[in-house]
Amino acid sequence: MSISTENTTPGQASLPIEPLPGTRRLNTAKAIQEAIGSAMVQDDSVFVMGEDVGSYGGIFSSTTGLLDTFGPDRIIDTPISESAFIGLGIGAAVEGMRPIVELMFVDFFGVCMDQIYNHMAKIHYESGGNVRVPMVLMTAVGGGYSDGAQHSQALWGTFAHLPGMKVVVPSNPYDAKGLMTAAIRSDDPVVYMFHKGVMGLAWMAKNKRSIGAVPEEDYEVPLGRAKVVREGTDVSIVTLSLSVHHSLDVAKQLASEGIGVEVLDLRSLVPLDREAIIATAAKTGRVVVVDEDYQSFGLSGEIAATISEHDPQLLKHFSRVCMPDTPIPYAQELEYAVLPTAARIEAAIRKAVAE
Amino acid sequence: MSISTENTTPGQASLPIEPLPGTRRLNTAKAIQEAIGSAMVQDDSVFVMGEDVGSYGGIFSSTTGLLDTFGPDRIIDTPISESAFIGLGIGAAVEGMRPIVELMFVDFFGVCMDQIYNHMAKIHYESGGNVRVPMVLMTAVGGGYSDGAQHSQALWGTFAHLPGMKVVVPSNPYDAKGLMTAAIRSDDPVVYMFHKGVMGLAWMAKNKRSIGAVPEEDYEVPLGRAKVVREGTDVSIVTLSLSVHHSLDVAKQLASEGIGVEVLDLRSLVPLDREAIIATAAKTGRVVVVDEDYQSFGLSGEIAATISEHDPQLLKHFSRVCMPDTPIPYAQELEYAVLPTAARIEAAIRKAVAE
Amino acid sequence: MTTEITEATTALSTEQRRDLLRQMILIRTFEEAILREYHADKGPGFDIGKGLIPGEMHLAAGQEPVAAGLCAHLETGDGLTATHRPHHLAIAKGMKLRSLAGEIFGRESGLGRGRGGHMHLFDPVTHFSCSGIIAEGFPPALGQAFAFRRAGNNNIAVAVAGEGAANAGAFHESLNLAALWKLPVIFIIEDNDWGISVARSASTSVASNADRAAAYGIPGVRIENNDVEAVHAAVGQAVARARAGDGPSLIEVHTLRLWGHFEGDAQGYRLNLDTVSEGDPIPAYRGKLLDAGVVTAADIAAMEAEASTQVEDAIEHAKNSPTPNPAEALKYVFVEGV
Amino acid sequence: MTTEITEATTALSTEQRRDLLRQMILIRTFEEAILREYHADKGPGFDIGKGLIPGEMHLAAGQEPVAAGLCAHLETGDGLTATHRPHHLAIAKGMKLRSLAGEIFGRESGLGRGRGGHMHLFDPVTHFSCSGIIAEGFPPALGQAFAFRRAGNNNIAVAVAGEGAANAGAFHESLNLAALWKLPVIFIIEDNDWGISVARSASTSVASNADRAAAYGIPGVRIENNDVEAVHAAVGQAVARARAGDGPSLIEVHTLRLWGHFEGDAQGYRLNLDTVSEGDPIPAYRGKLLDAGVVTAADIAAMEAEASTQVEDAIEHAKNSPTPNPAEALKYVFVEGV
Ligand SMILES: Cc1ncc(C[n+]2csc(CCOP(=O)(O)OP(=O)(O)O)c2C)c(N)n1
Ligand SMILES: Cc1ncc(C[n+]2csc(CCOP(=O)(O)OP(=O)(O)O)c2C)c(N)n1
Ligand SMILES: [Mg+2]
Ligand SMILES: [Mg+2]
Repeated sequence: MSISTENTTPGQASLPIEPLPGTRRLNTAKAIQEAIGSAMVQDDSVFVMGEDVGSYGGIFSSTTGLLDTFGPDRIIDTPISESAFIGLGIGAAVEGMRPIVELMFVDFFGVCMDQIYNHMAKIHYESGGNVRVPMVLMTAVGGGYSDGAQHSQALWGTFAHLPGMKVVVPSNPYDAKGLMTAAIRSDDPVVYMFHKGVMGLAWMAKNKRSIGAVPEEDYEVPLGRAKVVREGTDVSIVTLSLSVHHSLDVAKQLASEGIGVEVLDLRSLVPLDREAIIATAAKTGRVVVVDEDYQSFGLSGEIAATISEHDPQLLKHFSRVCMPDTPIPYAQELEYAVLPTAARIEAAIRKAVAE
Repeated sequence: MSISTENTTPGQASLPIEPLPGTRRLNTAKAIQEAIGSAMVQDDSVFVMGEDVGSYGGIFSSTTGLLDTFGPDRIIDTPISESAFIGLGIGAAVEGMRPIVELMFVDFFGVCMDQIYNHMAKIHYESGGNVRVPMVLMTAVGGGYSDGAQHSQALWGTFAHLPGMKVVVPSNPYDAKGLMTAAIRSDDPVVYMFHKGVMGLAWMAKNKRSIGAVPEEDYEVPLGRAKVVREGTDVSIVTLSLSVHHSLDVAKQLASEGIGVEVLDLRSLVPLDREAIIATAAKTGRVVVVDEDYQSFGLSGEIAATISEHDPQLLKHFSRVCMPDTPIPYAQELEYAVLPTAARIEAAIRKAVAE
Repeated sequence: MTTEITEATTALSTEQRRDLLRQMILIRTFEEAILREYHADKGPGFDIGKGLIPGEMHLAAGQEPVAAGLCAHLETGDGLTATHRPHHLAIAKGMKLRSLAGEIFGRESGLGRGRGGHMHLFDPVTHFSCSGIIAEGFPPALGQAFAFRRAGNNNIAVAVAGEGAANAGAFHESLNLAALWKLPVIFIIEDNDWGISVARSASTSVASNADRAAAYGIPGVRIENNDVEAVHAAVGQAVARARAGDGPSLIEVHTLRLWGHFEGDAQGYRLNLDTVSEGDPIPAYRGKLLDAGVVTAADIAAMEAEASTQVEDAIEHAKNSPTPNPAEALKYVFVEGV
Repeated sequence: MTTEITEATTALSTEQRRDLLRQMILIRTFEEAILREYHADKGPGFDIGKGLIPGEMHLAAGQEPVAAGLCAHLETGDGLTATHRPHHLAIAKGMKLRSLAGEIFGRESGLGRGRGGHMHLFDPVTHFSCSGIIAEGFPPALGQAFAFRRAGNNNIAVAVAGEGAANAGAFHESLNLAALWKLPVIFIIEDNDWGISVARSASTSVASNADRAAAYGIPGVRIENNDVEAVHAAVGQAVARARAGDGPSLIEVHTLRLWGHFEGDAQGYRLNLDTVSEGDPIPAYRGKLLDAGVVTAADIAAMEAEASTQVEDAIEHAKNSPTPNPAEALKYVFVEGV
């Protein structure tokens, strides 16, 4: 079995080169703030709206400091009226602005989903291409800190299933900035989902990669390009968001045993980088999907279908380490039994290579 | 290649025996009405609530005649306040009633999804099993009559992805009655999705199987059991709802060419009858999923994952005939280009057996 | 609060009154033509998916006073969001009849190239849009108003919906937010007594939605009589208020759904079906203007002829336009390809 | 309409007043104990996911008058739905402290066997429930009221939420439906001036949510002073109305969020942070009853001691209860196994 080092090789040759070690390091929250701030300086039509995005700076620090720089006309606190203010964003986008609207937790989508999927996502198509909705809907996802069934969900599969919106999910500061810049500049509606656990918040357990090198200048990470964040030849983990880090931890650990684990960070669900998925599947022949979203009828299935459509005989192993189909429990013992933890990932990989 | 006749062999031995030909025939709408009416006679705690379920009888005739029998205290028209009246159903169910609440079109879920997936579906779990929500949420799905992007969706993948609710999708009158009876009697919340095109409505193109034999007495079709509605050994179609009929039509036609098509009607998404899926996949080695819901991140992927997990080498062919990831177009020429029509199914099968 | 907007105070000019009538006649002519075309090929029996115009069809006959009285105050740059029943408002706002008819017929020449259909009209020229989801056209109107104010132009946005929509959550959220931020927006409720088969009294806890304005500290007024001049007067005050930066207003018009909820609706739930047409606002206004000597019978005949010419041209144009290419069904999902 | 409910008219008995104080003290004692336990093991620094009580924690210190004044009128069979900030209401409604504490500590002995947590309390005994989604506890309360009326018992349902919730769509839909169907339900808004960091004035277009009652044709009243007796009086009238079949009422109480929105909230947005505790309603009411000779200092000490005993027993019991078995994480998804 071959072993590779934790690397930064882009999945696609055309990806921007990451900064060299030694450059400035930011946490993911700051990287997002920086992308938004820079876009706002360059483009008057960009504004931010949502609950507690102003003086509070965003419950998960996505907008910290922006109020001071841009004032309350452009960094706007809202009432708890998600349908109204997300719809307001849509109308403003239709009239040429570039709103960034925060839905505080993705778990709240049920009170405003109509604006999102029947309007934000469909107007461009229904208008026969005549009307654009260049809007970013930014939202926090994920669990692991006992926030219970209504505040811990990933739900990216739900958004990705409904057509007309792009869906991006950064796992680290570099991608977070580049994807946000690309999202703001995109003429399509983009749902930007950041995991609380990758933000590098002072008040939440941090993984070591929630702080990383981030160039000061603007750059885009293109929407729809996955990235091989670690190469390996024995088994592929296809994953995204916080789970990338658990996967890398496991990969590193198993390397010492001679198990070569390739880790693909999807970064976008829509567009989905199917070529990158097929490439890693073809390379290792064994795929483990690690997904904090609910297991059934979601991302993990789409990975299987993508590979099966391409070549139903390609794989020797396919398995999933996902949130099982259960409301997310509160008690830590229970929540960590259902989260895609390093332990579950490791067990799956051992099984994959044993088969 | 072996050919079989269009049959009624149950997928599972324990399924109720279907009535013999010659017995009473109803359309699907009447079968649903009958199941509801019978439950209401037997159980005082059952009531129906929704927009236009009273004197109008349900926009798609799911409740025709019930107002006359049960009066306005039990067949209740509501304002256009889906969050309020679905939530009302939840509260009533928590207090021991058995509400049947109609969401007129599934496409409207975005205005009330929070009640559905954060409350109806989660209360039992969050309560540690102490509180039950025995409620049926009944809703119309599907397109094919130029109702545009906001009134033509299937969306069962969206509901099935979110844990805590059962999701059933009948394709014919017999199943419609039996599944409704089982849904009403279930102590779990059940989302009951009927395709407008299988109701047998006077004002909409009918497929010939929208009228069929239905026993007068009560019976249950168990939630979570798929059914082989046609046997074949060359290729399996895994499908549900209206697409079952297009699939059967194609299967019948191709039989004359010696192509044996097995058709599996899933009937439930949650629980999903994974054994039946694996059984048909193992039998033919070729699977075509036909799904009117959006292709990506939905049912078709879950079928692939189910098979791949079981045995990644089982299949020689896997493909999908789904609604592509687009808002559903209005113009008939466009809508029929994206619907899973018989022509698309046929082409997929020919390709499957050619490989 | 609810009396702050008072009924017609300023007299309308002869030309304005003739314009109101002309607008109403044009709308009715269009709706009648669509009615004719829609039913022309639905048989035998009635199959909703059949014919040159398949799908649901919600026509606004009887509600012309709202559209005409409202849009007389609007500029091309003003925004307007409507509902599943949008034609009267689209026409009064100035949408090209050919674009509208083309979309209804699902043609490539349609406003949305046949992708949208009659409930999903998005016109960047007239800043018109609509939604088939009840009350969900309200929030985007706030966004238009927000963008207009930010741009520093004097435009306003108007959101129109039926009385059924006034019980939906988005109504409440939108009115609060608009009032809070003093957005230049006007909310108009078309009370036609019915939400499909559900009577107003079975859906709404108060007799007048204008009373709901108090919940947001904004002016509210109800026009009881489906009279275009009363609508014109009330909207005039609300428009002035909005353009002056004084914030939103709520106006309810008690109007009339002359036909079924959608075509094919037998209206079994409607008791006084035989006498509905007695309330038709067009003969009433025509008579009023005739009596007042504002128009002659010949003027009216000319208006009708002109309307007919325009409408039939649009319908002909639509019918002669190419249907969309099925191979392009996935075009326009995204601006940037996936 | 908004004056239909008037302030305290009937005098409270000595025992009633003592009960109100006792209830408030019990609640505060509980919240202080949770505060202590919550922060006991979050360090070094503050890590929300750490400790015996991980997760968000919204405490209701300062809002005891609402819970005590309201629940004094409620029977065990009455329904009550609350929010993310539910402890005061759960306790006043009669939830067993051991069940509540057990759930907060995520133990198998908890109300929801540790599955729910502090925002998701469902008690079939006291007909109490809550939701972490703003305003979404309102609709289920209608269903409780509906079921009670159908059952022919005299029970009512109460829905409580913060002033932030009064701008959410579900508030509006619920009030309209309850008013329309004259359901035996009471809506209570706890106006603590803040929705996290957003001041009431930045969220709400009217000064009093009681004014919104007019939009539904129901009585509305605002209690300005966080006084438990005023709450008691207003709720008493609303309860009588609901039990008599006269339909819903809306009551807003101007109360006080003594601590942060959730624990860990530095409240940098709150200017008068130093003086917040001056508004504490418990010393105020204690003083009032002392002055009036209703209680002695010894009575109060006894109440505090009793509260402490109960609360510490509950906390001890929780801590000594087994944690849930990870192997049973998927139990209770469905009643009937999948
Ligand atoms: C959220 C939502 N719920 C239900 C419907 C179905 N529906 C379409 S029109 C209608 C009645 C609307 O009544 P009203 O608002 O009074 O408008 P009108 O049809 O009278 O013009 C209903 C219930 C919908 N489109 N959207
Ligand atoms: C629909 C929804 N939006 C946003 C939130 C996030 N959130 C939780 S509490 C809160 C503030 C609530 O304010 P208020 O209703 O006044 O209650 P309070 O916290 O003051 O008791 C917000 C915005 C949520 N839980 N649900
Ligand atoms: Mg109406
Ligand atoms: Mg508050």
